[in-house]
Amino acid sequence: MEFEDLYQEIILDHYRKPRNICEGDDTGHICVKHENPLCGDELSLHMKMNRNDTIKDICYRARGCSISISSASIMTEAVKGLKKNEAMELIETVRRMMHGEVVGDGLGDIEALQGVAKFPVRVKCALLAWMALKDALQSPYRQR
Amino acid sequence: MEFEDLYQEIILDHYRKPRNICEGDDTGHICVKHENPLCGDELSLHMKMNRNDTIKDICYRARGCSISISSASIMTEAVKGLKKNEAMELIETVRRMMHGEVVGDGLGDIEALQGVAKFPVRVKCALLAWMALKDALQSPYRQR
Amino acid sequence: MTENLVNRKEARIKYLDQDKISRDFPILKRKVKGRRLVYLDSAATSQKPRQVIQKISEYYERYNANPHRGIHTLSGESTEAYEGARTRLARFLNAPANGVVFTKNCTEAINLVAYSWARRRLVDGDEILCTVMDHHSNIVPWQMVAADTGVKLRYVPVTDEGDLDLSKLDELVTGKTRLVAVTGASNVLGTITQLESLIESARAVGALVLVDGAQLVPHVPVDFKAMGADFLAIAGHKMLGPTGIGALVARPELLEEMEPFLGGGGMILDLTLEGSKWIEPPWKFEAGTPVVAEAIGLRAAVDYLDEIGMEAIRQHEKKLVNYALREFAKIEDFHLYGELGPERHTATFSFNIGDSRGGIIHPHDVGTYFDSLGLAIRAGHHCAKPLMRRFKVVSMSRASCYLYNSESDIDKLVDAIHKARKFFTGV
Amino acid sequence: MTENLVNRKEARIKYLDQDKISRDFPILKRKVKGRRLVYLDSAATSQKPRQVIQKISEYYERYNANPHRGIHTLSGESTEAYEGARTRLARFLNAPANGVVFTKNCTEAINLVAYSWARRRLVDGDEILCTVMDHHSNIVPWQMVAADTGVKLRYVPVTDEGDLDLSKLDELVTGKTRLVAVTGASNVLGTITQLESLIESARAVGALVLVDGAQLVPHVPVDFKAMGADFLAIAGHKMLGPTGIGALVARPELLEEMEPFLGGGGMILDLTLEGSKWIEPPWKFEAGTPVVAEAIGLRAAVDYLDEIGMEAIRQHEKKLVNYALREFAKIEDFHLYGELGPERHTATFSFNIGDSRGGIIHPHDVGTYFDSLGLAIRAGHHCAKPLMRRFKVVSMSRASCYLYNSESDIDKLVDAIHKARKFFTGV
Ligand SMILES: Cc1ncc(COP(=O)(O)O)c(C=O)c1O
Ligand SMILES: Cc1ncc(COP(=O)(O)O)c(C=O)c1O
Repeated sequence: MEFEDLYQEIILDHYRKPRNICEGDDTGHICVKHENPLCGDELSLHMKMNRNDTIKDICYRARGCSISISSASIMTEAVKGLKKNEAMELIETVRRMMHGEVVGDGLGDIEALQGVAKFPVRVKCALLAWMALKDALQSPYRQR
Repeated sequence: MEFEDLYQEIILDHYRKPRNICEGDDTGHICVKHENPLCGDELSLHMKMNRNDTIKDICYRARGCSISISSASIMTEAVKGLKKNEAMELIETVRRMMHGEVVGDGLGDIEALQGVAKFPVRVKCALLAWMALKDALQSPYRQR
Repeated sequence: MTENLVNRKEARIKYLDQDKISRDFPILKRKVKGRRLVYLDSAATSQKPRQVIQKISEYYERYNANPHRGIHTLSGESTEAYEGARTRLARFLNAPANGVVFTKNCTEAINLVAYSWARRRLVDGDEILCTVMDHHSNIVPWQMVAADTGVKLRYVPVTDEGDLDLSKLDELVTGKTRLVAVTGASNVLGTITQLESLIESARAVGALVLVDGAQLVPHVPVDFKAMGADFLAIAGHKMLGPTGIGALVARPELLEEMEPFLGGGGMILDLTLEGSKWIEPPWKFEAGTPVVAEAIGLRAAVDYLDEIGMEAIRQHEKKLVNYALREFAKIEDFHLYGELGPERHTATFSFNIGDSRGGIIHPHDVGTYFDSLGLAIRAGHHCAKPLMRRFKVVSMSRASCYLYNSESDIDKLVDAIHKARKFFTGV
Repeated sequence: MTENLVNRKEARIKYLDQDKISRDFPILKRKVKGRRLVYLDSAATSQKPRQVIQKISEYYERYNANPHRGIHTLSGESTEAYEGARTRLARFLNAPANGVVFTKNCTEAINLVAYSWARRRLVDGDEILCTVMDHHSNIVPWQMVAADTGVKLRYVPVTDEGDLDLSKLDELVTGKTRLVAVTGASNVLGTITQLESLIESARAVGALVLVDGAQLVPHVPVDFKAMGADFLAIAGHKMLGPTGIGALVARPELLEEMEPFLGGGGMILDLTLEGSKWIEPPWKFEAGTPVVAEAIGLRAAVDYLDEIGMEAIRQHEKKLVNYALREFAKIEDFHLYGELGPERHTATFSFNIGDSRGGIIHPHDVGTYFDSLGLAIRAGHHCAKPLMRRFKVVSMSRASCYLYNSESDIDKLVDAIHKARKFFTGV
């Protein structure tokens, strides 16, 4: 468990200056809320899809630790503009990365999440935003 | 805990040749049964009192270990002819002896029970007959 | 005879390195009453190899911490070790790790099922089938359930040879039977029970099966999945592990459906003043600070057993049974209870010594006398009063062996039997 | 000021020999992330002195045996040691030895009362009074009783200062109240509760009182008889004892009247196929093989605590509280929960560090960061969700001290707080 692997500069940067925080109220067509009662992390994700199944807009509100917040920030940046199936693939890659099954190369800021895999107690934090995204993508309202 | 203190020759002698085993059926006016379900010791005591409150006759039937049987044998020999209050005093002396509170000197065969005090698990065995006697002496039918 | 030949052959290959094993158990160097201890009370609790004792000290000296959700290094290490012990035990028994609940002893494991399953599911008219051979710990919990719910208990009888009498099993296992609670091996007779038939009968009527594995798992290779039981209760301290540890092994689906038993910290997903949500099993059943050092010690015990091999241990015990039965047969006025032979016998022997007047020498006398010779045996009802009544005795003497006992210990036992009779009866 | 002067004076006389104490705890030599461990998680579980670790090894190496009614030497010794531990603990708490039941942790002790007393005695309409400050282990068992019996739970609220709010006690403790279940000290705030008032109120309406002593007994001299509670639950592993041990201390008359909890071997006077008779308490409540090594370890812990003296330990902790409160007060944007001052405070501190944007740095981040500096603290809800809600947070960071912590550990803590803020917020 290496501390520096967890709190990489990129992570801290996203945590200190989180991207894509929702502004205003009705911020998206699809809205999903996830929480982890054990650690108190809470995240609501708002998303708009284009007709051609690509993610048009995505933002979130969160309460949580640096890992869950930066992961949400990184995630929203990474998936904007992706097609649904591309996003689903990415979610799976990140999930496997968190469980130490693959190494995330060439994934930009996402790579910085790699270190979390060595901190089993923090994996859930890192995955919170991604699991919310998965839910959102599978939501029946997706095509609206 | 010294083995030889427990199994003194006198004890073994009473165990091998127990005295005052009841014969026949209706063997006394007072009849008390005591058992110790933990180790399976079982003893029934039959006793006749004289009008002047002395123990006229006493016998027992028992199933148990060498300690409980020899203690019953020793007890019946010791108390025959004693007055009620003398017997009660003796019971108390033996009880205190078993708990290491007094040393039983000049008590004849009873002294041989002294060693039991060092074996806390066996104290109940040694006291079985004496507690039965106490019950018998306190029984309301005593004067018959 | 062929069997014997085969055994002899295997001996050369499989039998245990007794010298090494006795060196591993520090207590076996102990002198009792001036003599080298001969420990024949493993059915009560086993001795512990230094490998186990050291792991426990190491835990306290290096990484003791409360495992629950701690994020500091020590807590991470202790969580890993504690959960690693669970996984290891599961592998040892071929059981799913999320079906392993740690308890403080085997009795608690059985009570967990009595409280969380039986009390919640069974009603007046339902039946639980126990056996006359079972330990109080696998009878009393069901009697308590019966008293509270009106469930009826029935008992499989025991034959003169010390076997479960399954001749009337059809009448005992019926549509009313909801649970069969049976020991895998008797702590008194050493009998290894007919689990296969019992589990098959229970399955046929849709009853669940709880196997009390306290005396089985230490001595016989056990495969939980292959066995087909729903619950298996074990006693860690009887299989070289420390005191304060047992486990309930269960099909995870069953645990999932069950209400929790002990309520408290560590089993809560969310709690408000109005009520609580539980986390998933097995943790749902482990309220409070877990038995961490104990689980770590048990893991070391399992490692030790596995290194020697449960098959080899079983083989060794069969050899002891063979030898002991042969030697016991030579003793006059000697009553051995349970005579099923090595294939159905763990190396646990209960007996009474005749006093040559038609009675017996009281087991407490036998026990104390044996102790004076350095032999540790148990005497009494062995928490199996129904079985005592079955054999019309109040108590028995019991000598129970484990991997660290050898044929020479049996020789000492036999010698002590002769001496005891002479001492107490004078002949 | 006068108070401070007095404290200073006492320092010279009573304060602990910190060097000797730290030498006694092998784990404190441990390096974490390259730095000497600073253990600030004793409220979760305490560390163990070598005196305790050695007694446990010695038990396994010299006289391990099942204590129940054994008549061989080892069993006699283990019985004596196990029962000796009971007597010793009773003396430590000024409680009757036959009122001490050993359990595997504090949670089991509380559940014992919930199952054997509350479930059997309370009915719909009765009330149990808990507090918002209590640990889940002293809430969930009563919630489970409530769900099964219809008993109603009520809760003593908590003030902003972290005290139990007794202003409306008259309305909370009424003729319907049958049990007051309250912690002696908060595992989060460090608050030492107003037991005297609570017990008095309960007495006035004939309700029983259970004190959760998990966080009280390790830190404050406790006299069970003088306290006047009916039940006191304790956690051996939080007072220098091993894992796997707790105890219920109770008035023996109450134990006498209660039904057993776990059924099994060791608590049976007689058993037939139809039912059972129990032996007397406390053994009636200790079914199965007891937690022997654990009780022996706890005894060594109690010896250790007594040698130092609980008064001296309390004094030491007051000094730490004084010092810590003074240092914490200097930190900006820092939220300490519970501010009752040293007389009502154990050396347990829960806090949150502001992130200078109006939020807080998540305790899990704080915990992980502190760990990188060698400081072991706990982060989360501390099994006290109602209390978290009361303070409108989801989690807190907690640093909890014990006799082996010194003012320099507080300095390191304060330093780490500053560093953490800088690290996470960049300012
Ligand atoms: C106040 C309080 N009560 C009860 C408990 C539960 O104790 P245990 O973990 O020994 O069951 C704890 C500790 O976790 C506690 O702090
Ligand atoms: C067959 C059997 N079942 C259950 C038990 C109870 O196990 P424990 O003492 O671990 O609760 C024992 C041992 O005493 C046993 O021999």
